[in-house]
Amino acid sequence: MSAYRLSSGGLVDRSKVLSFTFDGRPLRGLAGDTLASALLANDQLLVGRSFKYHRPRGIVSAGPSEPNALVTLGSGARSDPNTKATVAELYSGLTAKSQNRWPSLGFDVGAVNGLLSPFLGAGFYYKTFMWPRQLWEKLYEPVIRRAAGLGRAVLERDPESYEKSWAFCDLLVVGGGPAGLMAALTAGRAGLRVILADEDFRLGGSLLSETETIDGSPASAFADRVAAELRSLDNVTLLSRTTVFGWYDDNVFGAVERVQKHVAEPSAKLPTERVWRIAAKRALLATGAEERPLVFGGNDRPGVMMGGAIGTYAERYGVSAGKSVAIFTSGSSGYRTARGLAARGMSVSTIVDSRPDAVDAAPDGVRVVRSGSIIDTKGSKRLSGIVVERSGYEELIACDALGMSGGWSPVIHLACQRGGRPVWSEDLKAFAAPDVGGGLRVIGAANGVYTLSGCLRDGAGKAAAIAEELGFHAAEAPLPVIDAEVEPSFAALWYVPGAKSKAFVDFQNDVHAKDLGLALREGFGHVEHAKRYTTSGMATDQGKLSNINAVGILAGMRGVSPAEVGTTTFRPFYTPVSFGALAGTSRDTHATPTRKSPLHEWAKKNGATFVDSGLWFRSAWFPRGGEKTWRESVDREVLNVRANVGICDVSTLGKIEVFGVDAAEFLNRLYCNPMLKLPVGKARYGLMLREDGFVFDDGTVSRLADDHFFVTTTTAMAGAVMSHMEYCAQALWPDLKVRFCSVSDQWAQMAIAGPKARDVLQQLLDEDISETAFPFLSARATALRGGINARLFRISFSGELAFELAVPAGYGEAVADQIMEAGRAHDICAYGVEALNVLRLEKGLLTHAEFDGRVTPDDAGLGRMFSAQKPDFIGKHLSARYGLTAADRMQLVGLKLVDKDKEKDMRAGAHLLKEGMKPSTLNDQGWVSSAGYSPVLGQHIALAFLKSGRERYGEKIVVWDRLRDHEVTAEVCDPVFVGSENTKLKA
Amino acid sequence: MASLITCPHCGVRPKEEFAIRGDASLVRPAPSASDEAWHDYVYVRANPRGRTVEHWHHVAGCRRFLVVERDTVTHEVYSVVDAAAAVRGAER
Amino acid sequence: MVRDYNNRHALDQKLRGTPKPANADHLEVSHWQAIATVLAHAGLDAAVERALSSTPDLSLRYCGPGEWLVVSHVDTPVGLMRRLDMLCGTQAHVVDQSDGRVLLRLSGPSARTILAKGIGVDLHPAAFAHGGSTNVLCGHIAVNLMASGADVFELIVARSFAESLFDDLMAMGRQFDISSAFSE
Amino acid sequence: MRYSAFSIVRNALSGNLNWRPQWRQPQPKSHYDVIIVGGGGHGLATAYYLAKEFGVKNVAVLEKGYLGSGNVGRNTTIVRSNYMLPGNEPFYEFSMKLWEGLEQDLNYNVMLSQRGVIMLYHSDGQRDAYVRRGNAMWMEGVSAELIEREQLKKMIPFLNYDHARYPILGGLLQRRAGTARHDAVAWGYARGADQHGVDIIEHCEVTGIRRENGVVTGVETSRGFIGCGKLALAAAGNSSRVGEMADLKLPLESHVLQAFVTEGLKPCIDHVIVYGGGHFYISQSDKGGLVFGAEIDGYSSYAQRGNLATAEHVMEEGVSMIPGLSRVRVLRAWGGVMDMSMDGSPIIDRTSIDNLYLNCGWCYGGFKATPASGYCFAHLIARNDTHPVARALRLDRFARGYAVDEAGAGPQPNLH
Repeated sequence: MSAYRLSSGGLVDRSKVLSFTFDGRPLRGLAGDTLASALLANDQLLVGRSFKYHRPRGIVSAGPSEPNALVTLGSGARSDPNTKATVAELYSGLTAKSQNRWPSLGFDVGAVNGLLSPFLGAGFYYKTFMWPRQLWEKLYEPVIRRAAGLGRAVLERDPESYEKSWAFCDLLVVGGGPAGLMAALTAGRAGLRVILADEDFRLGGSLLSETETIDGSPASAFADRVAAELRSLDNVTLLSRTTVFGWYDDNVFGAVERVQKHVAEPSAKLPTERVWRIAAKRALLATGAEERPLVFGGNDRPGVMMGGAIGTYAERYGVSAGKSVAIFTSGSSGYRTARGLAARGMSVSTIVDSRPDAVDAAPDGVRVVRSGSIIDTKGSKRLSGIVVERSGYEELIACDALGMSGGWSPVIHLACQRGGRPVWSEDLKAFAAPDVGGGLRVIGAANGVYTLSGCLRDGAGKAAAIAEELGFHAAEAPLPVIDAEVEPSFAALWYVPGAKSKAFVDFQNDVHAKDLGLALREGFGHVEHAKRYTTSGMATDQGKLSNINAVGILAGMRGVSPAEVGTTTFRPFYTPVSFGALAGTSRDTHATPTRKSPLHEWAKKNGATFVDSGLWFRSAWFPRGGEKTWRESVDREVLNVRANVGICDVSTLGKIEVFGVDAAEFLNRLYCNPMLKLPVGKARYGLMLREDGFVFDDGTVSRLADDHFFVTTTTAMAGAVMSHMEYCAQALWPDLKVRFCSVSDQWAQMAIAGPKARDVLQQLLDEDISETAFPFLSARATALRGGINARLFRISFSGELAFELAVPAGYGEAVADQIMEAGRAHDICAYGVEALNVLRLEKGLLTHAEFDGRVTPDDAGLGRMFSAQKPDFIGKHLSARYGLTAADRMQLVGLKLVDKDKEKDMRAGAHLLKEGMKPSTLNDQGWVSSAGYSPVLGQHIALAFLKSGRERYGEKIVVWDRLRDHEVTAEVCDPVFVGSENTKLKA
Repeated sequence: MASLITCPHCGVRPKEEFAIRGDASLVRPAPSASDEAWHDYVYVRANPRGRTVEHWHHVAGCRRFLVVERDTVTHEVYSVVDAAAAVRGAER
Repeated sequence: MVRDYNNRHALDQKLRGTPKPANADHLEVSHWQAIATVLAHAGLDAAVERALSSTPDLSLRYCGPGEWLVVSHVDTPVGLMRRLDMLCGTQAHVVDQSDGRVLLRLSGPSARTILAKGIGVDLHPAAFAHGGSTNVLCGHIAVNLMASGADVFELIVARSFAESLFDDLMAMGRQFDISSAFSE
Repeated sequence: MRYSAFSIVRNALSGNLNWRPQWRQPQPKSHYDVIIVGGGGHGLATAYYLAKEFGVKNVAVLEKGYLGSGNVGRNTTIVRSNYMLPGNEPFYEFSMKLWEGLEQDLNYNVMLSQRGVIMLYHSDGQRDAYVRRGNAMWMEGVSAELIEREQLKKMIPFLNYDHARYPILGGLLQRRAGTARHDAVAWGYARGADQHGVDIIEHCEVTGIRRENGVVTGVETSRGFIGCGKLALAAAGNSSRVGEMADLKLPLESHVLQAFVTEGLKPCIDHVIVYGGGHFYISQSDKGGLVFGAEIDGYSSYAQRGNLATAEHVMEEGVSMIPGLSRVRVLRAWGGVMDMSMDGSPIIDRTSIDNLYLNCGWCYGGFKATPASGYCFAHLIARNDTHPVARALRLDRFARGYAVDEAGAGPQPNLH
């Protein structure tokens, strides 16, 4: 055993030795150690450097409030920077590295900042580095940035996995110390569904470092007994290694469970961390109390620790923090710590008590200095002595560890995360939890109850009351018997006067008492201003140790009570939570769900290249042998559709069945064009507006029966349109008898387009689909030969003779295969969305590239669809506003390149300028929405929005793409490039 | 609110099952109403600090629009009713 | 041309191949069943529900007011539509969803723990009773969930999401060595 | 007291005891020429420019809490002028230019860091939309670059190029854009305004607006009545409440937007990166924390706190864009209450009351707009005339049909 490991005691397993490294040095610890306790046992007290002055810093605490002992665990893609050694569970093979030092922890060049500290006071950077201006970016900021941060994030792909889970319970108990355990036991026995969450890897909280006995045996044995009983209850869930990090509306709590952070080789079956969202009918906060550090000269010297932490290291881990310990206290807790250490055989030399009239009993042989102050400390990388001042006399007392105890603050963070402000309690000399209603109650030390028996009673009592409220009955059970205990008391001591060196308030951010003075002098006396100006409380520990002292010091300087100063706001997260845990499984290709068309496999076997379209994959083009670029494939597909026939998967379009006696009336109010008199068996193109008059979506409406319509939407807007219809039907016109059902997934739908489309399709159907029997815009249910139910529509998005055929999704692939087979003699080809885009572009048909949410029907050249005759429809009234009808609005036009050189192109996103005009926002004439090469026309064409565009056909205009240094001249033309306007929607 | 909403049709549900549409106190004007009435309906919001009614769409549940009456400061929910029922109630 | 059309299941790619033994926690994908949406006419919710729930071989899944998914393991899709039309054709609109929905059955001692990783609804038997059903979000995907047995849950999902949901469920169950297969 | 390296050295040598308050704590006077309601970035900037540029020096800024306690103290500190619409771009570019001279102008280092803002695109359609935006920027003389995938890989190697749900194809970069230290902006303007004689009155809540014969005569406050010649509202987040005191009905909803910061890290992210596969933006502060945010929570709220579901969604997007963020720990989440307007753009205008002026509706854009908002508002107040770059941002644009809808989402505030 090492020099600092006590020869006996502690809840560590002395038979299980664990090897680990710190800064490359091989060390050994024991099962049950934290990294911090193992480091202390190995005489590795110095673990880090502070943020600003790079001062050597040692372990201060034994828990999550640790400001100093931050290390990087692991390496490469498994690095965890800024890990608190005080909560990191030791495992065999752990590697830890110190941070924020160069070249080494022992010798850190950055420590020179300490010498410059008079110039680096709070907020100094706001006052300088302004001249010359150029130097900020080039010199000052890079230097400041290099000094930033503590640990290093490698930003490599994390090989581990994460997950989330929901949990519901009657009672959530946060914290597994005496109060929490007793509460969980009481509620568990009464039959409540209980969840007990505790951040430690061993249940028991303060019981694990308690020197008192319960029912005659060690407190830790009591904890083990309760934990065992809780484990045996089906209605109780124990979540250890689980930190409740946030309290949200409706009594929902966020918690993170470190499932595998304590193993060297994580199992692939388990997540590394799991985030729990716990919906609790009631919750009890049993998070204990935090001992306060004292603010005195040299209080950051390694070896100066929280008194309770020294006790915990001795009692729980069997580690001695020093060979000769001194205590600096403002209350009885320091004496208690001293008694515990002495009982463990450690040498306690002196108790310095700030109070003049304390009556607490010191262990035998320990000197007590009453009315004493520590004004400085000695030593370099470890404490060697303290300078004690009493009645004007100074004395140097040798010691290598100092425990400080400035009283206690209840840990009430969670209770204050939903807007409740902490309440100053003169009794507790601390901020206590506000009354936040019945959902969350505070018990034990978090409630200001500082005796063990009091904590047990508080936990049992409040849990029993909750059981009654929820209709359960908690049987009276005798409370465990504790040996005689004293109610702790202390005097508030925010700042120890007479400091001969820096007296730190916030250790990690290097904020010392004088910084707060400076802040106050400069007008930053409000607690929020002081925090922001000095950065006190903004470090990774969020001021768990420092905030209360900062408040006290500000109060003292301002001559008011801490109540008047108040606190800064408590916000999630109680302790930092990894991105990975909060993201869970949603990452990489699983970031969102993926939707696949029923024709996905069909497209795949036909060689499709896929492209994302929202959640969907859509086939983009179908390359064939010898085609080197996507353009070659797309050109071929387009020409083949125009000359022969093609088949395209359009299953991703939204498909909605609309039923009801008022269905026609409903759709008539929904679309801007008339729908009331659409005949059964007919389809119509429809345009839907938002209430502000701009185009919302377009699609087709087919009437299958008097009271039954079939509506299609664009792929992108399918969900939004369905929601919009539901809104209109439920919230606007609930008296209309209309119902909807999305059948987007039920039907595989394919477009068969091209002059030979009918010849191909007729082979699959007995029904006559000739021009007379099934003219343009016909729509009806039919059946394929072989008996498959189908729906057939004579609609076109390509300007060619075209049908859309829908069959039940499972049959999609087989039917598409048959169409390909039937079409072979007609040179059928599969075409994708790229060819579809060119085909529609040649016809001046629009998509979301045009309908960008700022376009009116008239802008898009569809003004004739706007039915002024209809009494009312969504978007009608506000369409009449001046701005939507002004003559200088941008209108859809076509653009043809003046220079028909095949190599020259236009690109979407370019803007338009009059020839000879200088580019400026004022001179901006419009923009190109879609562009492509038309293999039919043998040139590049584009759709654009141009100011008063329809009056400007024939005008030459500059297509200006400064972003890509590309500029060509085009002629403004009708947007229908192939065929004429009146054939736009016809076959 | 913001964590759980009790849907009158589906029971207690997490926030992510819902899409929020906005102020539920507005009444769509008659077609013949004034420009100002239409402007106010589409563009003006009372935006109260305190009690408010808002349309929440239970997208991943029953797909009903709900009127959620709640407090914009405390986030306390006072009631959740079906939107159609709320309209009919208001008409009566 | 004589047609013989194969119906391809949405999870064909995932599940085709040699069968593997079913573990304690098992995800079974139903290969054949008929599913329809039933939308009651205004005011007839109760009548429709009565008509449907009293019919043998039909399993009713609640979606929302006056809306159910009806599952039949004995009817063909066309047969189910015919039956429903007879049962409630004058009281409700009926829509075939047999090809548009995929039914997955999760069973085993850890079924609740697995589902809790994606579903924000209390699945404790006291809160979500045997026979209960509802639309719910599982991860990012909307599904209809039914407690169809003591430790058995059925999920009905839109076909296009089926692969994603399947992958999610398998990931959620990996801790318990979940297995998967088409039902016989 | 002028700030400089020299002043720091001189003060250090005298124990840093001679620094003076950066702004006074005056008692309110009975009357001011102009009262500005709201001691956030915009209100303070307005006061500063009123006094400095427009010679209106008898000005008070009334703040109900502590100075800078609103959104200037809780945002993701991004400064940029990469807008698309002609109603927005000139305004935000005017702001960008003011930012570039702000530190010298204020004699206060607000740590403007022009590290570049890059917005990623993941599809051809998104690229086209960014090209349209980039060209709109160039029309206004603002440089923008289209960075394609291979170049982007060299520039920002740690993005999710190989496993992303939506492939990262490239980005639109504005090099002049970046970040600024948010609190310092409020303090710098406060100090500047104070030096020009403006009274900044903290902890003074406006409880009513007194009107006589159709004009405002002053405000009732928690510290008594204060008279004024002109009243200017700059209380974004609470604009509706303040407006209500003057019977103004506004096209606004208040929404909560969460932002987050991680533990301090050594420099690893050099740009402001905006994800296009969702809505997520991240940068690293000079202190080392990664500062990031995403979309609003979606419901109207005056509570400065968000919900967990949104926070989780934000993390999903972050890890999707930068897989290596997975093990970085998030330190703190906070919520700002914003005015979401009906078209996603702000409002700077007169009102139906002659001497009442309105500045609101900043949506996601408030911080970056601070200098231009202050300047244009001061221009409007002092001259009763809209500044040229703010002409599209008038209140009557909705009634007239000239919404400035950058997102194309229509009149539903939570979609902007």
